[in-house]
Amino acid sequence: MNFDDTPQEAAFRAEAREWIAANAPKQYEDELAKASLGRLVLSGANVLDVAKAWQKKKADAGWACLHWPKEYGGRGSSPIERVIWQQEEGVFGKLGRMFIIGHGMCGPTMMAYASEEHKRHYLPPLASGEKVWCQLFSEPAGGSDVAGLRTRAERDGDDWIINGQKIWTSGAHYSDYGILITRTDPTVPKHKGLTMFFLDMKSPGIEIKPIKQANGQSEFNEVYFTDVRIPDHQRLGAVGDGWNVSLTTLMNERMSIGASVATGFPELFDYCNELVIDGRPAIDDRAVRAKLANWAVKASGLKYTAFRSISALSRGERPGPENSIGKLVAGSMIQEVATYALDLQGAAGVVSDPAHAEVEGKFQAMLLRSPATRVEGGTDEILRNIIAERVLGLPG
Amino acid sequence: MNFDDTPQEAAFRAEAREWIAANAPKQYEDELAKASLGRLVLSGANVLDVAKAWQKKKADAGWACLHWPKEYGGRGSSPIERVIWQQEEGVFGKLGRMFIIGHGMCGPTMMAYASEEHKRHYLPPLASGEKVWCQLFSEPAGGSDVAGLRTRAERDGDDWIINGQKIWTSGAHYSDYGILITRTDPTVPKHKGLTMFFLDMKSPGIEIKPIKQANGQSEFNEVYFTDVRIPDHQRLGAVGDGWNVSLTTLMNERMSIGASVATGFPELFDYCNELVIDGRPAIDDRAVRAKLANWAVKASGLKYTAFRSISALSRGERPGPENSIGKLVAGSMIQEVATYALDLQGAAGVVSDPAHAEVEGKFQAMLLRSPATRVEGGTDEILRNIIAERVLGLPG
Amino acid sequence: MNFEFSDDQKQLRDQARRFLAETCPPKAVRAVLEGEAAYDKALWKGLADMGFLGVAIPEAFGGAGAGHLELCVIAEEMGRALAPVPFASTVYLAAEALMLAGSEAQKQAWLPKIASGAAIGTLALFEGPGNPSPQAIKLSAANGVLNGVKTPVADGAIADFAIVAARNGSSGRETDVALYLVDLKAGGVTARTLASVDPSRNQAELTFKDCKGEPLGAASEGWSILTRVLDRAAVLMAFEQVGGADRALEMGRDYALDRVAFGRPIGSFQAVKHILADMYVAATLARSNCYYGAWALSTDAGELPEAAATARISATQAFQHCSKQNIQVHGGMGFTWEFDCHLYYRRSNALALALGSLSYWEDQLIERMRKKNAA
Amino acid sequence: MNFEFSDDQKQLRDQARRFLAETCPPKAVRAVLEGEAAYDKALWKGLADMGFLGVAIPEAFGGAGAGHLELCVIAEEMGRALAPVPFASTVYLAAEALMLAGSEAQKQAWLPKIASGAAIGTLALFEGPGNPSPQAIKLSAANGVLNGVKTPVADGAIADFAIVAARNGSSGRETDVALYLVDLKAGGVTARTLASVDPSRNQAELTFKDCKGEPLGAASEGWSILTRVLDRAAVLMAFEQVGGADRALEMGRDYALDRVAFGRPIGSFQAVKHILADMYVAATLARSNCYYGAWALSTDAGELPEAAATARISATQAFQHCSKQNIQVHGGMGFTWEFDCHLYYRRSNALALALGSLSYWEDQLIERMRKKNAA
Repeated sequence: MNFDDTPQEAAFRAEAREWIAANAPKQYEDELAKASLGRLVLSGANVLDVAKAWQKKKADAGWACLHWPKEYGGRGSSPIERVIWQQEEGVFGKLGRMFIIGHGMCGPTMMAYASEEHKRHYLPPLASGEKVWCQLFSEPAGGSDVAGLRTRAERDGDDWIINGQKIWTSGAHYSDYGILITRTDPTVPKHKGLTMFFLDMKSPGIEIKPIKQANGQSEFNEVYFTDVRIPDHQRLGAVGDGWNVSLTTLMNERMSIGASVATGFPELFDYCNELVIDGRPAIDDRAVRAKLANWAVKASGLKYTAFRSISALSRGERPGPENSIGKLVAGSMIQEVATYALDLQGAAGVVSDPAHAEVEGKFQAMLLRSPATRVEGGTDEILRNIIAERVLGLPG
Repeated sequence: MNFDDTPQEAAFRAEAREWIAANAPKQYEDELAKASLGRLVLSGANVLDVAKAWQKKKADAGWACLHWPKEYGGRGSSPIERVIWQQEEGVFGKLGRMFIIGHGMCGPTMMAYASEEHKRHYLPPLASGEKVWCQLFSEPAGGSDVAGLRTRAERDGDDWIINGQKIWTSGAHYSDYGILITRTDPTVPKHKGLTMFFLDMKSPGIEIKPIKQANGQSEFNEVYFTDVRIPDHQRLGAVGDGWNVSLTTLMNERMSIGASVATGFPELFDYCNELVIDGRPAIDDRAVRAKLANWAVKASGLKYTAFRSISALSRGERPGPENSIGKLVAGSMIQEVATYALDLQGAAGVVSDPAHAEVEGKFQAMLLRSPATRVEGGTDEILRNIIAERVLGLPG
Repeated sequence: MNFEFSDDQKQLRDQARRFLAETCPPKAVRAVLEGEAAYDKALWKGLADMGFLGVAIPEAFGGAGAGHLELCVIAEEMGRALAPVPFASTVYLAAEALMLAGSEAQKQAWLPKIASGAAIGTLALFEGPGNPSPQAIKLSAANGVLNGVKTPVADGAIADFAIVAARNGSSGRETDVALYLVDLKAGGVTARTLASVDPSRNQAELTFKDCKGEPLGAASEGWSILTRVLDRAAVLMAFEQVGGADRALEMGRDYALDRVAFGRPIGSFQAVKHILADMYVAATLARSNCYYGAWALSTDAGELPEAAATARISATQAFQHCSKQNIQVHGGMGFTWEFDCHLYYRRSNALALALGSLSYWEDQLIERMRKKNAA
Repeated sequence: MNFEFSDDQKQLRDQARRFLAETCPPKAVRAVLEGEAAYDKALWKGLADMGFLGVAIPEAFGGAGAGHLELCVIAEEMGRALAPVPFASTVYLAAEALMLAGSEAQKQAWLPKIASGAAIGTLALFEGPGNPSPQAIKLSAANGVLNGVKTPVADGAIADFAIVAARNGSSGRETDVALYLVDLKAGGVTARTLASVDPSRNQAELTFKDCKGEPLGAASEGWSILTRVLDRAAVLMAFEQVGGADRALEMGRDYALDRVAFGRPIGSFQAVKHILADMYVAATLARSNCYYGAWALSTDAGELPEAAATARISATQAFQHCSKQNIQVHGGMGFTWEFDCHLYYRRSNALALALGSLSYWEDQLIERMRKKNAA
């Protein structure tokens, strides 16, 4: 049991570190370091542009989607090299947020089900961030229930004609392509009769409406399909096999989200080290300590659980549903942490204005964004079902 | 909104106080005051005998089962007078624990379903504690599922013949009578085909085996029935109507338990006022205060929720399933309280020996008894279902 | 014992609920939330006309003279409706302070205006992060001239007058704190509105520069008056919080009955049932504690300090829990701007901090119980 | 990075699990629980024969010299099996103290006996209620003669020797605390067994009367040695706790699959599923924290103080949570003496207090993180 790099790993780390030092957008380092859930501001720059530029730069130098095969725009790296890269990329990794769905879900699904020709055509620009992808799964009537999907795909010669509506599509408004699950046969039971496609988000008949969130931001969209045509060669997996295709995708979502999900603890711990309450450092208050200790061991437990998954990966084992715990634990924890941070500020905690609030309103933004973390990519209840059924083997 | 006695109530309180002062078994007052969950010791006396003697004394003077009609051994008091009596009886009320099932469940069921002749015969000695009653509902295969009962009752002339097994019968080993739910018709759906009886616990064919509990005590029993005869006139309610009869009984159980259930908070608060940790009073430790405050408001909330039910009673309203919250909240709370009390003692918290443990091992006894409170009389899960379905109207 | 509101009080509640259902629908709350106005003037006027603003103000001062139980009833309904008006600042804080410590002239000057809706009042206590404490008060008062900054002040940008806690001594004891009544329109005070987690209520920073204030109550008793005002306000706000908690529970329950997933209403899933059951438990415990607080408030009982802290903690927990879990029951839709869930979530977190944080009140409760126990 | 036990270590785990399944079934635990013996002598002998007692003791002192990762593996299995033997006292505390601070002669005198099962050791630290602290140590040492009372001492009534924390100065500083090695069979010490919440492990009060003790380590360094011993023991005990937590989870899972109510296995009810899912989460987080602790322990890393406190807190919470919820999943049967649920419940609560309470370790963790952060 050790954290030591092998010689090869050490060499890889050195190379990565050197390249990052020479090429990362240093001018945004501080703002990225301060970024936390619900708050990422780059003064005088559009986050999207900065993110795309950084991703392209990485791709040109062979640092994008490291674990993907070279021919698809990756580097053919081992899982452990990918982790080393993430460690070295540090705060600049936060720029990758807009690519999580594309790289974490769409890419793997394309790799598993698309034709070789399509893979070589579509994956490299996805890896380089030149093309952004989204996933179109959830529907207004569906919620957590993917099997209850209604969006229809009807065969018409070599094409399929899509009609229906999707919701909670993150980044649809800046996406170039998307993977879409549809119902191709309404006559068979719910889980059957589904089929997966990928499509051009600029196709005629697609209408995208951003959803204004409770915290005022808009990360998600409603997407309406009216007689949208998709050529059959953009089908992913067999007709009627969409459910199985989607399981791969969703598990990848939970893994990617689970791996990257924030707990808010580091921010709270730093804050408590600065904050003075009634003339005493907050960190010396026994009540504060009791709270911090409980969150500290959760945050630590998540960190080392991820390390264990990485070790499993590097031994060639495929991480299973146990990764669901990351988001399950962190989702409610970050909400409690934000609430407590405001509590520590007293009446002043109500102020969210970055110019006047404590630590630029970081925790107020976190509080208002956090309810979504317990829902997006599987609600707490769904995640507990997954653990109970797929890990503990309880009946579905 | 007021706590004031009306003139009649004040008069009643004065009369009760005077009688109790003159007649209560004062010699046990201190030990009763110290008693808490899992621990009731009366030096040099059998609790059962002391309890029966006190109950008989109360009955002779007309202070037993106050809200019951006079002709059945009660006093015909109003609900509010019953509450005033409980307030005045104070710690001596703890002696009534062994009568809770009989007075809280069996009595009301008899009153609702027994013949007038039976009521006049059986209820007065039940009220006076000369006869102790138990309830025979749960079965090994059943658990929380009363509808899945298997104990058979077969008609034989004017009698019914009982075969089967019951479990979790509290006090069966010292009970004279019991109410028993049986299956009289296995051919109809689960909830139908059940019939309720009352029977003499000394009937031939009854075998009682005490269940040794996790904490070493034995409050509950297994009861085996082999060709036990019950005359049909001891049937409660119509044949096949046992399910409805049991609902009345069970709701009474939840009410009586809910009303009397302990939270452990008063004991913990007193303890924290005495305890000194690292040279400082525990009560001044901010971490301790945060814990205490959360339990304090729960204990207070339960107290005043009970007061609201009492007010509803005295307005003639029948308290509903909302009383389920008493046990739901207190059950897990008392376990947390006991665990925390041991935590405050540090390594010494492991010692349970009354001669050497803190406060005579009160909290150690509480810790070991507390797991049962979340199960007996409806598990936490069943109680949440009841609240969701019967109070909030969610589908069953 | 009768631990319940009277039939008259229940009628008042129904009347207030009907009135607010008509005059304060969610879109009225959103109008203020989205910045169309600093508060709902029409609603404020309507509350005055209904006699709700002065329900606990004696008739001699233009009120209805009904009493504090009636005010608790109104407060609960204001919470259910998330009324976007300076009710708490004006009625729980300013009016209570005046009735507790104001001179005859001061009462005559302001209470009738409060009752008629002509004047908005508030309490200027906090000076940045921290808990209420005499030491935290730096704003100075030198022979009635105030200099310093108060932030945040609820409704500070829309208030006509404020009760200001100031330091007019240097003994380091709480007797250094005195209260002043300041006419905010008379100059010397500049207000800046601050963005907050609940924009449906105004929060502001008030800067006092050589500002005249007239003493409210005895100079040395400022802090003890303040403590009593905060306790009284804590009970009233607790009712507002319980009203919000109950409404959030109803919203979740209704959605769970309505929304279908996996072919069943989601309310038929045990996980959802148990979330709602726990919300009900929290709301019920809080309501019962509030009744205790209402009794103590209306009878000015010696138990008020404990009862107020108990109601405050319990109601804060219940509203935060119910508004948070209501979003969870709603799933993704609960996190949309369009659904009203976030209005309750925002308000629950704002009210949790007004009058001082949960941690502060937890500490206060045990300190008060300890003192009583030692006595 | 390889954050996992090696294949050899996994084989050792399987070997230990098989051995304990045979030699330490629940009825062996019950035999001690019900007072038939103070500990399981046959099992103790077997553990020695397997080389488990000396797994981390250097070969030069009669051990296997394998190392602490291997000891962590064994500790987890001892926890799963609730082994009713003085393993923690002897191996985590006494042996670690000797290896850290013992003289060559002391190591030669006792470590081989520990490895062979010939000697049971323990740490005599606590003197009644309270947290570990230099001030709490009153037992006096005047030129090597000890007088005072230690309680509770785990396995105190069956131990052959004890490491005793004593006060041999009056500066009021932690340097007043010195450690002494005491042969408990050499007279001067009387032991009284105390009934405890987990009778499957011995707890005793030790009274020292003019008792000879030989210094262990430098006189002034007693407390700093003790702190390091407690940190090392915390990691090892955390593995024992995680082993217990995992077993409690398995018991609950198996019962939920087996038990039928309302016509379905109770494991098909969402409420039961979610209880078990939360048990799994707690056990998994604790295991991961334990791995971190194992790494720090085996490499003597600078992170050990933090890692030990983290593992200790996390594992204590997980074992208490899982053993408690296992009873809940079992319903009434879980509260019977006959079912094994209470054995785990008792052990989880006993281990939560050994080495100091959860509150103590929580405070330690943040204090250590604060120091590191300030550095």
